[in-house]
Amino acid sequence: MEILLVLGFPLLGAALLAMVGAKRYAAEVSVATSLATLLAAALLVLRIIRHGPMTAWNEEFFIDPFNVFLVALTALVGFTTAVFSRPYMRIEASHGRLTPGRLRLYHSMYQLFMAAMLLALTTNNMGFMWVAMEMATLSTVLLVSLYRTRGSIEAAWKYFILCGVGIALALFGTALLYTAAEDLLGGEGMGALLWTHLNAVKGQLEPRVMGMAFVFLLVGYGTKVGLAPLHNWLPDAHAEGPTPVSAVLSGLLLNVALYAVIRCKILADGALHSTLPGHMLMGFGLLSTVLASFFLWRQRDIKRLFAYSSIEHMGIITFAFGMGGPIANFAALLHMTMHSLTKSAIFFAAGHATQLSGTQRMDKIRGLLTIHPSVGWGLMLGGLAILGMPPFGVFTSEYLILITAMRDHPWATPVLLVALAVAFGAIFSRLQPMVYGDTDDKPLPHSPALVPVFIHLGIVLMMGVYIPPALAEWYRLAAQLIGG
Amino acid sequence: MPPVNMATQVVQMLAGALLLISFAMLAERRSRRLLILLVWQGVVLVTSTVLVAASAHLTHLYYSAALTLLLKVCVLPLILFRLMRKLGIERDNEPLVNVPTLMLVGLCLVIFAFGLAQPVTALATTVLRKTLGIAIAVILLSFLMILARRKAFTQVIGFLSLENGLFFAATTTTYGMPMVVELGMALDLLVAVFIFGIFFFHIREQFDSLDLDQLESLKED
Amino acid sequence: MHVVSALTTTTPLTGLLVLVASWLLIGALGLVQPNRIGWVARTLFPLGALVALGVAGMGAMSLTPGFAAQSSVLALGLPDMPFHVRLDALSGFFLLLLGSAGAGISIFAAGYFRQGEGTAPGLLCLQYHVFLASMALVVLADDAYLFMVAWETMALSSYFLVVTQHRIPEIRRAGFLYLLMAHVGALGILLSFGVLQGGSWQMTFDAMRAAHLTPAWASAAFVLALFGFGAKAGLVPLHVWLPEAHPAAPSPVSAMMSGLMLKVGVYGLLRVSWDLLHAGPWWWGLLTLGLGLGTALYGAIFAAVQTDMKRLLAYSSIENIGLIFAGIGLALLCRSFDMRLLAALALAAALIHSFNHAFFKSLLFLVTGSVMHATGERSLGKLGGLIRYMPWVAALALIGSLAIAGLPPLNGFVSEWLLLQAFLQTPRIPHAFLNMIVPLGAALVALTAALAGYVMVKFYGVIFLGQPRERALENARDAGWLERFGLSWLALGCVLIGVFPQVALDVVGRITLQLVGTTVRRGPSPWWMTPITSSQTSYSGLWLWVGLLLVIGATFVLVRRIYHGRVRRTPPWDCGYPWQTPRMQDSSEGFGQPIRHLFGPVFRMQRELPHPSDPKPKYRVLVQEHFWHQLYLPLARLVQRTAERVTILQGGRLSTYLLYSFMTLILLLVWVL
Amino acid sequence: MTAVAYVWQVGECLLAIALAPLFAGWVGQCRAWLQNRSAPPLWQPYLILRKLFHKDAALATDASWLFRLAPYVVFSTMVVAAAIIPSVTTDLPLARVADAIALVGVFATGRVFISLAAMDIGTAFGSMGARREMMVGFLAEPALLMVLFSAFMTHGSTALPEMVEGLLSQPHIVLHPSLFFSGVAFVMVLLAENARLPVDNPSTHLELTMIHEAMILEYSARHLALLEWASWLKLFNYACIGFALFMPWGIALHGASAGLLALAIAALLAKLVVAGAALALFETLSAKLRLFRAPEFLTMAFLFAVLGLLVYLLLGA
Repeated sequence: MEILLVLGFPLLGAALLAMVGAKRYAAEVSVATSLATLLAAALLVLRIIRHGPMTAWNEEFFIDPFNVFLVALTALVGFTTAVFSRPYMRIEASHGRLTPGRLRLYHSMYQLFMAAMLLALTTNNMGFMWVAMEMATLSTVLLVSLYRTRGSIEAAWKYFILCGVGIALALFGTALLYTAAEDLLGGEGMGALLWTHLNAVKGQLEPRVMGMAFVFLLVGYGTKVGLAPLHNWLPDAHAEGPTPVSAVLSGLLLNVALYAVIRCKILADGALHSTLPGHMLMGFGLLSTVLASFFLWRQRDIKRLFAYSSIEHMGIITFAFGMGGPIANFAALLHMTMHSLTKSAIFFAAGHATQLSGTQRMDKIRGLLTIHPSVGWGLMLGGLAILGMPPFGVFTSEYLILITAMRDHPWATPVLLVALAVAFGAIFSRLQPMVYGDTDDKPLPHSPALVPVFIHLGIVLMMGVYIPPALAEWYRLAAQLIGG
Repeated sequence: MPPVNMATQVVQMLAGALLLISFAMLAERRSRRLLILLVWQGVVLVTSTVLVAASAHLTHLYYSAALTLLLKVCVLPLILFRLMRKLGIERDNEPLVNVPTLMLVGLCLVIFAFGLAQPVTALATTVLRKTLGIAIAVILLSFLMILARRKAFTQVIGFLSLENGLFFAATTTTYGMPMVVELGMALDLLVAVFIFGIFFFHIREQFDSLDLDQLESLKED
Repeated sequence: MHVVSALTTTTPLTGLLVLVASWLLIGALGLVQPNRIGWVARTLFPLGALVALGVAGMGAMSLTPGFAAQSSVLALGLPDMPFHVRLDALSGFFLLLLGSAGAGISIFAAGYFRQGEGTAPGLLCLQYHVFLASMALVVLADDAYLFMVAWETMALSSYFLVVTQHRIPEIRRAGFLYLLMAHVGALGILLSFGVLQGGSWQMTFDAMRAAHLTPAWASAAFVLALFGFGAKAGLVPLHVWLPEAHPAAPSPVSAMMSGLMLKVGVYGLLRVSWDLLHAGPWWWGLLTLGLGLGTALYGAIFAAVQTDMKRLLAYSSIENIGLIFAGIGLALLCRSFDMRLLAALALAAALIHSFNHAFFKSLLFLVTGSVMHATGERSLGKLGGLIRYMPWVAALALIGSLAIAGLPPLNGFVSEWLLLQAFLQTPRIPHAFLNMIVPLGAALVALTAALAGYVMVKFYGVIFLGQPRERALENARDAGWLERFGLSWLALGCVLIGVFPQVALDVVGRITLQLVGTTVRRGPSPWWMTPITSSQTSYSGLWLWVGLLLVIGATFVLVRRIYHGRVRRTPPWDCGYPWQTPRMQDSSEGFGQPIRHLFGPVFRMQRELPHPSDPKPKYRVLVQEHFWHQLYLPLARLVQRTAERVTILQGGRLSTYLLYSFMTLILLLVWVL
Repeated sequence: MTAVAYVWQVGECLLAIALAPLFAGWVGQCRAWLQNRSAPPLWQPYLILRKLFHKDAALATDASWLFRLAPYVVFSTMVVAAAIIPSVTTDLPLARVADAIALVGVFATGRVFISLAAMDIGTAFGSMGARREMMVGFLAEPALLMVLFSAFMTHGSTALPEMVEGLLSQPHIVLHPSLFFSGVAFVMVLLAENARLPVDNPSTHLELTMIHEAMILEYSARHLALLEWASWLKLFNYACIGFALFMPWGIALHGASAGLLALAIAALLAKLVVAGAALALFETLSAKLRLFRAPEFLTMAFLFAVLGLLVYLLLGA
């Protein structure tokens, strides 16, 4: 029931906004929809906490601690982003970068995107998961190309082709999965694609087929996670799309894609009886972290900068999942949460910063503290948080990941530390001059919405020093599910 | 080991045809002919699907065959034809690497694909699974085609032939995906092509050509 | 009053936690009215000073003989690893240091912070008290996680304080360098802890104490810790941030960073090397000793050639940290040969020197603050003669300068005396090579101490004595009463330790008892210090004071008696040169000249000598460090070049990107095959 | 510690205060003889003091309190030093207050104060002299400390009386090779610290080269008297340190009878005579160094001292 609500609200909203999206109150409608989704998600969470994992609608949907916490996270960030994009888009419009028609497209596609992600998270059917991922891709392609500038078109096209091809590979992986499972679960009906069933029999799945399937799924969904060297679409898409979209791309879509990868990894682990999938993930993770941290040094565009930092953090999370084990999984899940909260907060602040100075070039953005202190502090604190500075929660997860790495794979620790240090130098040296110093920019036409920024950072800060036991328990359950 | 009946032999023959077509697409320069080849691919796909359905007595495969016919043979090519005429792009377009090299690489890919599928086909329960190698080969070849072309339009065609390869793999190796899923996939594909269409216009109005060499401004330096 | 009694009834540990919390609360209250100076400065900072006194008191309680270490677990932190806190003699000592020196600094700050200097006062108040609280938490922490959190919070809050005047690019640069180095150091510490827990995946210090490491791993942990804490304490060559960051900050903050934060670094090293690690090979000690002595000499040499008064003090901090590390190294060395008494002596020297440095360095940094407020000048080339306009500050600064120069009978001398005594015992080390090399360390210590004297004469003389080098200096006014009070508090500390060194030695004895298992020999009475045997060595600050004052008094009286006391005021004679200008005085560069001449190769100098036939001759000399140009810049260039290589991956061509994913697919498929 | 000891303690101080000018006068006289000048009377320094104490003090207009305080401090430091050094007897209660290290510290205190006072007026020469004095000091101080250390190594105590007793208690004279190095170093330090040739020349006011005189240029009358007295005391103290370390014979030990003490005084006088003559001879023979050479001279001294220490550590003797 709750699932229906969770999926229904955004779909309805998308349909509604497709009609009224151009009206003045469209943004409020969007916010209301997201709020409703959030409440539904909260209900769902309550139900899971009370009754434990559940399947619904003849097993087409499956909710366990792992995905329900992602559902909650997605709904939350979706809501705050909607809140943020209300004034942001208004300012964009008053800067004359958007027409009402585009706004309509934006609002409806935004809701559709949310629906797609929630579907991908909640479904139990690997096929549907694929469908949902494709849906998310399509909707975001339209969002990225919203401004219709050369840059945005190019970015969207690259995004479309790379992720489209990737997704296609994932589909083939799914087909192989089906092949492997068919003999055990019977081709007729749906059984062979239901994750729960697959998970039940994963031990007997044909290893070679599963290995191949996992490779295709990993490359397919990994493209959307932004794992190097499949990441090339990510910075362009983040930099050229409207900022709220960058926020949800970084904050949510990457998580969802990673979620898909992990679901597949669980199966592959069971089938292959080897650490192969884990090692693949660790390899991707390390490569992404290191490459991204060096990419950071050459950035001039603020949104590109933080896009690369997303790649870096996705790399860290992937590495952690690759290591597996209760602590590493716990840390990875925690890091997912922390990263999406922090990164979206940063993008909110960065978005307003670009509006203040009228450009995304970092050497043009100056003196945020003097012209608009809250934007400045938001950016500074967010930046420090994402760099893993205590007492922010990102440090917590990085700390756990590092000590686990030290125990299980000592050789990897120095690599990670070097990457972290390089990233620190790169981002912080860019951050400081933007926040400090003097400026002659003019204040914004509408007052910016920085409440979301500080809500996110507040949560991150709290998680740094105190993780509520319920939440911790929840993470622990999810970590157990992932196992490895 | 079920007896190798007529249908399966035909299916395997069709699989060969599919492979042939994808090689042809790899070599083909003219967008128009590419499109025709794509249609042929669709036709082969449909027939093979029907045959599989007939041999395995699976009703839902008939539906999916119908769906394929509708989508891959009629609707999509139609859209693409109209787009092509609107945008006036029948001109030649040279691949990034010259054709013989492409052929060579393609050959290696086929060998690789067969090698890859070999263990699976070895313990295949249905004869049809033997075609898995070919399916993989088709997929890799279309991938190669996508990355070897420099026109947006051809990339789309490559993308579609990739989809065909996937579909072929799905039908032959597993008697098709569950119906609902296939519907979803079909829907996605349709939307995708629509969006492609939209994009062609955007690209053209921004870059006044569909040449992908234009789309190289976003990069690190 | 009631609160105080409540605190005293509770155990020191809980009391401390309450006090730390109230620091945070005070900081938060600053945001209530961020711009009302009356509220923030005149009300909150004095409150913070009171809390600091409380902290000092609790720390002192933990140093009383009957005290057993207390520990407790907080309801905060990670689910599996909640925050552990522990109060033992070592942490108590550093809390005492933190509180007693911090109180003085806070009182001074109450009078110092004014309106409209960069960050709003309320925000400053928040950062300031968070800084204090985090330092206290670092000292109290009993598990790696809390330690790291507090440690980085300390770095972060101090960073924000450093960049208070963020409109000045140099200050931003300094802040960046500071936070970067702090972060890198923290990574080192994190690694060290990771090694220390040695297989038991408990990150509490108890588990680390229990863990048994193979020698190789233990050494790895030690070196990592030395790296991390050395980076924070300013050990050469990890010191580069220090001369940039300390001058950049407002003076009370410089005082806290130099006087207190560096000591927290020292605490960290002590905690790891003495408490968490068991006795290690002798080269640990030799390494630390060598680095310490090198750092001390290096800092002293560079301090002597500085022309900015705060930079000079920063380098002098490096020097003192070097001496402290030398003491620790010597103690480690002796521990590895199980020479308890000697280890205790060296350790005591290091600890007392930390305490002294906290007092006189804070005092001097605060003095520079008053001077800057009165004159707006930082460059030694533009100061002079302030003793006439700021008598109070001048007098207190004199005490600080004499103390830091290590002159009897002040406190600086006490610790250096102990350190030298420790070195004198080293020939008894049972190691054919070490017992020849280590005693020579005494020579370096002596040289450093003498150089410190040189530096301090330069510092005090150029700022307070002679003729004002700028007209504007003549309307400089003395500091306000709050500032004077703060300064006097610290000066008093310097004098008292100088008078009753044995008391300090007793206090430190609690720690040596905990870490080494023995204490140095107690003197016959509180005013006699005889650490080894009464026949060999003895020193009595009190009697030296009495003797000196007695003789001065007697001389004064006698001279008065036989002398008629007529005094004439005349212009200075100066060998009869007719006219004198302030520019004819010896400048700070002039004071640097002999050092530059003597230690030429140490510096990287750029000189502009005036041409003989130059109508308006100009002399300029720029002294830089080799480390910067030969270690750090190449490192940065390496990263830069790697980045350039990497960015080729993002070439902008779609086909290439597709090729990447294609190749990845193929490779992975080959892998699973 | 008997009351007698305290009496002798005070007595030794007074003796030092009294004898110091005489020693300076003796050195001056020897120099004059050696340089074929007609010598000033032996008690010339007393006359100088008397003269100075009768003059009116001329203070520079903006001399601060530090300027007026410094002479007293400097003088007192030298007196305290004299109280610590066992020149006549080793039975000194105050010697336990401050050992050899503290002694060096006390000297340093005096130096710092006189340098600060020199900078106070803000004349060109004053500050120049102060800088030079500190330059000499920061090299001479550790050298002296090293000398004392190698003595400590040989005698096992940093308290001077203990050293002396250690040295005297040995039945027969032991030759410590390390002490030779230390001795050379000590002489060099003595020359440098007391503004003697070849580092400085006490008897000129040649502006560009002077060190000590440059610092006290602005002083007059009683302040100058105290400073001069202090400098003579310093020389005396150094001489006594030298005796204590290298030729302690004759110094009375604990509980020595009055006769022995008288003998000790006689011995001290004899040593002073010899030392003064030697000093004068050395000064006459050596030429003034260029100021830039002074640091090298002192570095030599420092290295010699360290060498002495090293030699002791190597040979254990």
